[in-house]
Amino acid sequence: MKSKTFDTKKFLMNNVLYVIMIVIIITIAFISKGRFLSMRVMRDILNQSSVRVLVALGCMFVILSGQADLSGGRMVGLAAVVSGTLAQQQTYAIKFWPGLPELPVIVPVLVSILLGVAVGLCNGWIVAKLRVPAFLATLGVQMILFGANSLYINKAPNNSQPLGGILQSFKNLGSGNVAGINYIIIIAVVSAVLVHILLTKITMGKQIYAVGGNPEAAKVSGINVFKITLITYAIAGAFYGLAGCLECARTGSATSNYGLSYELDAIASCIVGGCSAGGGVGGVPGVFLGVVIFNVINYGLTFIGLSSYWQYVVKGLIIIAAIAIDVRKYDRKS
Amino acid sequence: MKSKTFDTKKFLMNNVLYVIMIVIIITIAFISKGRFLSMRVMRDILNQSSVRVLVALGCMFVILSGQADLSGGRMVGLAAVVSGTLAQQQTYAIKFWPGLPELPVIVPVLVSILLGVAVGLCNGWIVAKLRVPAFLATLGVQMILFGANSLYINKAPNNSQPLGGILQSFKNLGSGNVAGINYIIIIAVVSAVLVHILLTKITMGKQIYAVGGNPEAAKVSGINVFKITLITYAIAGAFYGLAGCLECARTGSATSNYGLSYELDAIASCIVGGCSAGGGVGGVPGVFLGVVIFNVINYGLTFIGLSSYWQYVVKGLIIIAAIAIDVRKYDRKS
Amino acid sequence: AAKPSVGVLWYSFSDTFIATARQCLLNIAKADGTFDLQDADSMGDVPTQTNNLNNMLTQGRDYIVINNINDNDVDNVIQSIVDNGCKVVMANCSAASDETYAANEGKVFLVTSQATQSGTIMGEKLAEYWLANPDADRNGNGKLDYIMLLGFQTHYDTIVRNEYSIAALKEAGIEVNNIGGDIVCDYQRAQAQDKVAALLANYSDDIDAIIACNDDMALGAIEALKAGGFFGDGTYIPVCGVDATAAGQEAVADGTMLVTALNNPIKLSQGIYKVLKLMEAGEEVTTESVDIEGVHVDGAKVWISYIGITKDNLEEAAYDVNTTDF
Amino acid sequence: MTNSGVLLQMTDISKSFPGVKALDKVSITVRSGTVHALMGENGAGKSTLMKCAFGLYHPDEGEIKIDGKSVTLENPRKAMDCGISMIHQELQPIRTQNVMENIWVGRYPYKKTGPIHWVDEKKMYDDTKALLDELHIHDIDPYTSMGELSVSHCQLLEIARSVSYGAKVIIMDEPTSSLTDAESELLFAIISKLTAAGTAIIYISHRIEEILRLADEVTILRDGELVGCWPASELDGNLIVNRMVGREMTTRFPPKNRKIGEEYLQIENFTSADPSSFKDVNFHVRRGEVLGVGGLVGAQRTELMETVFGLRPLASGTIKIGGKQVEIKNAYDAITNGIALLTEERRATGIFPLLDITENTVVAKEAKEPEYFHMKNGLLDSKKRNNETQDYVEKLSVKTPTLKTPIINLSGGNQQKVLLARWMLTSPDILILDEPTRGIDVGAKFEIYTLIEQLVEQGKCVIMISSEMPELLGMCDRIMVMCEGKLTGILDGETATEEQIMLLASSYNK
Ligand SMILES: Nc1ncnc2c1ncn2[C@@H]1O[C@H](COP(=O)(O)OP(=O)(O)OP(=O)(O)O)[C@@H](O)[C@H]1O
Ligand SMILES: Nc1ncnc2c1ncn2[C@@H]1O[C@H](COP(=O)(O)OP(=O)(O)OP(=O)(O)O)[C@@H](O)[C@H]1O
Ligand SMILES: [Mg+2]
Ligand SMILES: [Mg+2]
Repeated sequence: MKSKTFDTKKFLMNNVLYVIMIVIIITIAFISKGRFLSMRVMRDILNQSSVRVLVALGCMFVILSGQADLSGGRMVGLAAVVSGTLAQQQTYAIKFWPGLPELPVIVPVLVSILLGVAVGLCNGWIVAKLRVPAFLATLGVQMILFGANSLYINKAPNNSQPLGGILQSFKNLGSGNVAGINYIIIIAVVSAVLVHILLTKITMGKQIYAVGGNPEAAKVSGINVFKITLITYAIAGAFYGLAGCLECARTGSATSNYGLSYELDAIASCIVGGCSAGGGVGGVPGVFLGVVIFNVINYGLTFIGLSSYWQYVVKGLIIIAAIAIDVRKYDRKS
Repeated sequence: MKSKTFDTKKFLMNNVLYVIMIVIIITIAFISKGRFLSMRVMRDILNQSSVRVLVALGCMFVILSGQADLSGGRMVGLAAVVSGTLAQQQTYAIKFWPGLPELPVIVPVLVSILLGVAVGLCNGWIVAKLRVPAFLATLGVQMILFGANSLYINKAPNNSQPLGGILQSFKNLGSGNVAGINYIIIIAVVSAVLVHILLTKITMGKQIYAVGGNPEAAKVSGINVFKITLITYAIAGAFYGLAGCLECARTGSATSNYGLSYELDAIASCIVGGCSAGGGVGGVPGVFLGVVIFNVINYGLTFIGLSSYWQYVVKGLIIIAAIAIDVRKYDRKS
Repeated sequence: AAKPSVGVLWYSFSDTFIATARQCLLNIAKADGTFDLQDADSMGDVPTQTNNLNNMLTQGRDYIVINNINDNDVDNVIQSIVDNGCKVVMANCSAASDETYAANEGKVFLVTSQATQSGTIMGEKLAEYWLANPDADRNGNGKLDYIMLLGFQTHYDTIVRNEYSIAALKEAGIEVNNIGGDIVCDYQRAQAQDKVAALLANYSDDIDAIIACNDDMALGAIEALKAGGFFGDGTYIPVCGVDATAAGQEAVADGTMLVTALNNPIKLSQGIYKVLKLMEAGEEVTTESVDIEGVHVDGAKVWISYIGITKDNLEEAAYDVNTTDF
Repeated sequence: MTNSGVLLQMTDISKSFPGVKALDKVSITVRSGTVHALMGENGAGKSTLMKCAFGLYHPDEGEIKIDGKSVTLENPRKAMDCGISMIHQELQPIRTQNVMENIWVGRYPYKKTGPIHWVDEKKMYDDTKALLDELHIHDIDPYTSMGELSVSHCQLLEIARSVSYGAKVIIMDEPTSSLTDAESELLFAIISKLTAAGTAIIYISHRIEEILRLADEVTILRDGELVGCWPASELDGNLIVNRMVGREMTTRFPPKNRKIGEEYLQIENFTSADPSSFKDVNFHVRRGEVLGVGGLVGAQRTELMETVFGLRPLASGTIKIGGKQVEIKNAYDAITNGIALLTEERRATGIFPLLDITENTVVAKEAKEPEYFHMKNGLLDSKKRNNETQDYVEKLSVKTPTLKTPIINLSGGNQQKVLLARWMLTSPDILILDEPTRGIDVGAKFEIYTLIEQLVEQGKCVIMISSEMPELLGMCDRIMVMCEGKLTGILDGETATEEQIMLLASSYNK
């Protein structure tokens, strides 16, 4: 019986945010005289959410384990640039690696992910082994990544130009679709489902929650907190890498500025989606919803032609209001 | 005897960061063949640290009370623009408020501070009353501030132009000096001393630590946690406002982009300076040192002509290394 | 019937030049009333531009004005817009390939200044100054020792201003020497001020010139120079900027800025609007039909000239943002 | 004594913290099938020694042997692998997870497909159910979120968890300090079952009756040094106490000299805003009186007192102090009306972990009377703050290296004393104590009782929630007993018996 009460509560909680999202959608639909309610808009929004979902999923691991990660955005940028340089046409005038043959699409994808994992392991190691507070550690790594990316893209003959001449096969990854559903939407949804399974059905997932919920208790229960920290950062890195690679594929270009402040959006989406900044609380459905809400707002406000300056104001107000309403439901329950 | 051991530890702790800073300075001095060790460099660094010290002091209040504040940078930007529009010459071609007489310097300063306090109270109210997690609340406010600032500076006849025609009297505030010491350095140092007194010698300061240390226990002990939260955000806002106004005076201009990501630098300085991200730990000397270290690095690396891209990498590495060494000193003792 | 609708994608509202052009275009469109015009901010970010473009296309706009920053995927970007049934004005950006214009005749136009000119103007004026003032070589090493203040690393304008200013100096037979490497100041005044202060403390006697990729950074450099004791007693270091903002013009007037390259935002807006009108009316776009001073049309490309603003031609820098003429 | 059946042997263990030598060449030998009591005053080093045995601390010197083999315990995992489990004195559960996840944390039952370990929720549920049934803990659902449980339930589950490892040696660091008598009995039954099966228990407690009842051997520490190890049969309560404190201690309670005055605090028709909590409670306390509050877990004693103190919302009811009705909406109102509340959950609502002893002591006084510690210029008078803190540190014999030590570095009992000092400093008229002697050693208990005695002699009121019957009977003038949110009776302290209290405490149970 108790377990039932709990689920209702959880269900209600998710509901509040859904209700808010529906209200936003209806409002925008109303202003746009209904044009907002189309399949195409929905697809656009999911499309634009895809990369952000991946970044947020990665970020969520770190948040669940009770840490912070500011390196996400710059990692996306680095992965975008690196994968871009590995996916250029032979014929492109200022090909980054002139000698390189045309590689199969999987190569830049894998390289991005592995790069992300490597950077994630560094993050985890600095936090867990060197015991640098996560905020500073990942801020430092953020700077290093940006610097490295800037130096990399500055290499002759490219000289800091945005990358061009991206292979069509690689771009297809970002813009192609099967049965009308874009690959990147599929990738994001499949990732979300896998992460959901990992977190709820696999022992490691539970350990992540335990470490985030109370690291001391986790430690005395024999959980290897160091290992879990490494793993969460590594998984996060993998997602950032994948996201960066897809961002390049989607836009057909990359610059060192890609991914700028994606990490803040990701953290915000996680918290909107019910993650506790202190760790141990949260899950995939909430985070997914959080990302989509942000993208609905972004897309919707542009859709109705609200000027960018006003968008900031309205977006800020919506976020605050939504969460202020969202936290209210705890009241009724206790 | 026992109390002595403890103080040594504390002393040592501060020392580690000082030692690191001195090592950095010596390295830079060595590379620059000694030219780095001049009064002029010291003055420059303090000068450039001044505004950042103010932002970090404000931010510290919020961190000590166990919350977070991402609105700092954009508040600096808003205050810079608002104070700039109140301090333009009568004769300036596109004067923002054409009808406005030339105001005494104190007016833009006070308006900035009051504006900061008002925004801070909003922050505090959203966090403490609406119970929106501080990260989201202040992120929302950050967006609103930026939007508001963009709308404001876009007003005709200015139309988003960087503000110009700033009164010399106002600019003097930023670049003038007395006995060779710039006003802004004096303002920063006096502020730091006042804050130090407030935190260590005033009941309210102690209560801020208590709230940050354990808000539940603070509540039970009769502390008005709501009030303390409001006050910390308000003080933070006041400092951001002052900082923004001085940033305008110092540079003789302002755009809506002023203050961009100052809040991250401020948080980083606080944590480098020994504040715990969880609240309740930290103090003025550490934070001051933290800001100066950041500025020594920034200034020093430019001084020796290191390219910006490499600067990011080196800065990231220095921060991580410094803190990794800094946390070590706890080991020897326990 | 509903008005034809125009979606405008600007690279960044935080950019002074763009903000001005944007406001002017809004003013003109409002006063004229032919189009239903709305704009969006790419925030200097290709993914954001991509998102906003999709958004506009989904809304079913008739015209897209795009201040494109996805430089190396231009042809695809433009083609995808045309394929969605829109006509395109590329605004203030690098050109697409000739094939793209040829394949979409009458549907795709480019209205832009030649960004490279801004670099060239700075370089030429600096060269002029250098050759006219033998003591401009402050350390007497026979080289022009310069500091280059960059905006955003991969921003097209930054890249070409950096490249072409130096190219113009070399063209004039001047040997150059860079001090401080790539100094990225994100187009911001405070950053430029702090970084130049640091460089001055070390290289005070070596620096011969400062080239900044916009006026804000140039003005920051000037503040730092003033604090470092320059300008007051006749010590002078030439500082070059771009944009001719109001504050920039003041600095040119009081002699602290050598030159600022003006890309007139009003002419850009007027040019864009004129092309839109001509397309809507089904008329041909020619130098004559566009009819804006200093603007010439070359096929699908409408070129606006940069002008170098110095003390001598300050009056040419004046423009009225609130104009509704086109 | 022979070496037969020795499971755990710690020899010459030393361990220092900044400013403290917590252990100085301490040895202990634990045999299979026995209960080995570890005793000592607060701060004697009991928890530290056990943390060394569990791999949480690494001794500076000394040797640990398990089953005769010398081992290095790098971390708790290693200790567990060596067959040691532990109930931690100050550990908080993972509040964000449910009961069964808390019990099986770090070793969730799983099914394997290749390298993937699928959590076996069903097995986890069944195992939890079986474990709780075996231990006769019937009223906890494995799916309940840990955050919703009371302290005592958490403690029961902590016991269940430690048992579930099937360890050879189970360390129990004050397992009963937050249990009521009935629950303690549960634990004792579990212990005899375990010892019968050959498990060794190391048992730390400040409750002498428990020790005498359970222990086979007793090791006593004082100030980080070993006093000695004796078979329990050779000891009695007084001997233990004397060896612990190093001096004679004959009585457990100070002499009473009470002059009970008029009714001072009157609580009328108190009903909680939370429908599942207390309803329609009426009671009063007179000047110079100690009112005890007894009951089982879930009796809502804590909730009632926290409501009186303004921490929880009230649906209806009035408070009168000295005949005048007062409104108490928050702790500040309560404090300024002369009420003080020592809360039950020391970690959650008591200490400021990283702040020092002085700050922890003066905080409530400063909230009540901000000017109290001011110098003439309005700044804080550090000297006065330190002096007054020092007074209490001495009065309550708080064991701390300095006043600047963060309170988290103090032993549990000493933290409690600091909290008591915090409230004494506010010079309250009504002092509400929720399990005040929890985790406090006999010597210190006596000191606390003496303080209570002094307070009531000055005509103050004291309300004491306690789950220790002897304490209720020994200290209180009247004992009010609650059961499931209702006041079921008020007994006279002189004549009441444990049976009477138990009867009232369970009178609403089916
Ligand atoms: N992490 C720590 N840092 C510093 N000092 C510590 C730490 N842990 C314990 N101490 C000190 O070591 C001494 C022994 O503490 P310990 O917790 O072992 O006492 P205890 O016998 O368990 O007391 P109690 O009965 O109050 O639980 C105390 O003086 C305490 O202040
Ligand atoms: N059966 C229960 N289920 C859930 N929560 C409970 C239960 N019993 C108590 N609690 C919670 O535990 C805390 C203390 O509650 P309560 O006042 O009922 O206990 P108590 O009788 O004072 O017990 P103790 O003797 O441990 O102080 C409260 O926060 C209450 O909500
Ligand atoms: Mg030279
Ligand atoms: Mg202990």
